Amino acid sequence: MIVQTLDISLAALVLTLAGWTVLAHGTFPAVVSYVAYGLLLSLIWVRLFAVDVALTEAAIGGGVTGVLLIGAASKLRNAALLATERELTPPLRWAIAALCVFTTLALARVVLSLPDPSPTLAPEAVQDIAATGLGNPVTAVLIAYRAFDTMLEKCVLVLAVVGVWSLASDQYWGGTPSALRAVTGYGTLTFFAQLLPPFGILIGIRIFWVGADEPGGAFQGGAILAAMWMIIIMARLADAPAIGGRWMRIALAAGPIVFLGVGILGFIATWGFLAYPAGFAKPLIIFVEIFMTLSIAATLPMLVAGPPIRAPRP
Amino acid sequence: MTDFLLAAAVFILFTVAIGLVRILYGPCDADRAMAAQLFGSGGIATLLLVASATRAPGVEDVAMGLALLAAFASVAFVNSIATAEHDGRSGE
Amino acid sequence: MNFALNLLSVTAISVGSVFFLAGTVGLLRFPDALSRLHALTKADNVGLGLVVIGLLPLAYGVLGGLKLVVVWALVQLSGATVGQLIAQSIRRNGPTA
Amino acid sequence: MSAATLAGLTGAVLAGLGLYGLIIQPDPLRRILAFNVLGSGVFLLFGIIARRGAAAGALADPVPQALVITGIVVAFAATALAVALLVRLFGETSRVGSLAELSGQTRGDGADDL
Repeated sequence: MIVQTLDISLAALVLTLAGWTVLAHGTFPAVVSYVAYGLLLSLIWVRLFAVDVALTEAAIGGGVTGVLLIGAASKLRNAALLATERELTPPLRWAIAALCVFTTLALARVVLSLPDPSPTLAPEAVQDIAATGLGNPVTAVLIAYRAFDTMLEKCVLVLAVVGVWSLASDQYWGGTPSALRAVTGYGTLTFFAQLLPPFGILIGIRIFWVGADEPGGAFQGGAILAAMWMIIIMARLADAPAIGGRWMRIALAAGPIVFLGVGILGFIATWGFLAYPAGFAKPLIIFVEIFMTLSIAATLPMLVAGPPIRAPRP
Repeated sequence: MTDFLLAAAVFILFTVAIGLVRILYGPCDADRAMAAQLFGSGGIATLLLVASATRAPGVEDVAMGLALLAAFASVAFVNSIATAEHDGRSGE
Repeated sequence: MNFALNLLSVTAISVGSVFFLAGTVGLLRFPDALSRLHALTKADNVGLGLVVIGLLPLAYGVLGGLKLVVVWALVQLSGATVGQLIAQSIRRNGPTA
Repeated sequence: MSAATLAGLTGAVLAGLGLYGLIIQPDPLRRILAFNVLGSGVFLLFGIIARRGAAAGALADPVPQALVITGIVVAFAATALAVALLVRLFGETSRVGSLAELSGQTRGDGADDL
């Protein structure tokens, strides 16, 4: 009974915040609504017993997304200039609203008519999990059964970074991106950024490490490590790295490259691309995940920082 | 006990959610950031209560992640004001 | 013993909820940004602290309890930092920044 | 109504709401936000399919959950790229004057009053 009240409250709040995000006047209120909306989504994911997803949503939504969007809202403070399109006329607005209501109703119809019992891959996923040496079926799906997806997703992240960097002006190529920091620093923030990262790095590594058997994994751990790096940069304790740096680029590419290398190794050893040789599955998976975590920790801050805006030091 | 924990979760969630009207009505951006901050603490409390009531495994780690990143949006906000001010001055 | 622990949980969580209520009321009712900041940073951390104290007897083992305390400590640190930062930024840039 | 069905209906409304914002918002950053709302609605639909597929001792089907995790990360990457494009576009247009002047249209309301 009370559980239902909780679920209904969560649903009502998440819809309210989504409504504000879409319809509020002003960009900053919309962005703050969206940040709060992300927090509520993690609560809903917990209620759906998707703790791995809740952790991803918390780590990405709570850390990097908020910084990215608030930074963007501030940079685009006068960006109403960009909106050259005329406001839509009311009849058109109503037509669009009707279309969206229709979409919602169609989806709701699908939700209400889902087959019962639901088709599921859970037995298959759990059945062979012993062969991978993992205890967390979500990690097993990500890194073993659907490893190809995960590897391509790593490539997508690297491509996104390439895309962001390619927006740089020619004279800044190889230089450092914006650091999202105050012109004059705040002493409190410096203290905070000295105190938080040791704990954050510990928690990030823990979440990565327990991901083999409990909720957690490379994405979640990597996103937390990324956030720690960002707070250090934002508090002026370290400069944003130059995009031309060799170690920077190695860190970005390490995840997909190691993943691909292990995949090819699997092809040689067992005639199956991305297959792990029997008995070596767990060590290989951990090996791949270490580099994935590293790559994610390097990629996400570079995505938030945007293209370089200062020329490289000679 | 379970019912009590869930009731407390609903109460706290709703209480802090009411504070969110500051996001819409400000009046200044600092108020909006504060509302989000309060909502963050309340959301973490709700999460801990729900986790304890439903015995969903591994949720403490989610709360730990949220707590670790609780300050990020506000830090980005404070930094963005100062950078915007600077850009404004240098641009004039 | 069990009854006493349950009583502790119920009391601490109830009082904690009241602190969240107080924080929200302060955020909505106080006249200017700095006093609203005061309501926020005082109330929500005490509130969360009491909720954590109330949940400690129900935690899974020592590690579970330790995690709860870590959550509280982290939110305490974040709350204190954010309070200082927003206050300083209001002093530097004015409340309408 | 179970938690899963309720979350599914929430996802359906979020998808519709996000679509609406994506079409009617003139401000590009708001469109990016709306697109993310739309995306999270779709993720929730995956989430309820996962939850309904609880079987064999698992509390949920791990396959859709893993897809959602991948999706969240990719959505973030896409958002970051879109924001970078937008900031660059704004930088270009504000250097040569406003885009409104460029395209010969006028739009008097200026900046959002934040």
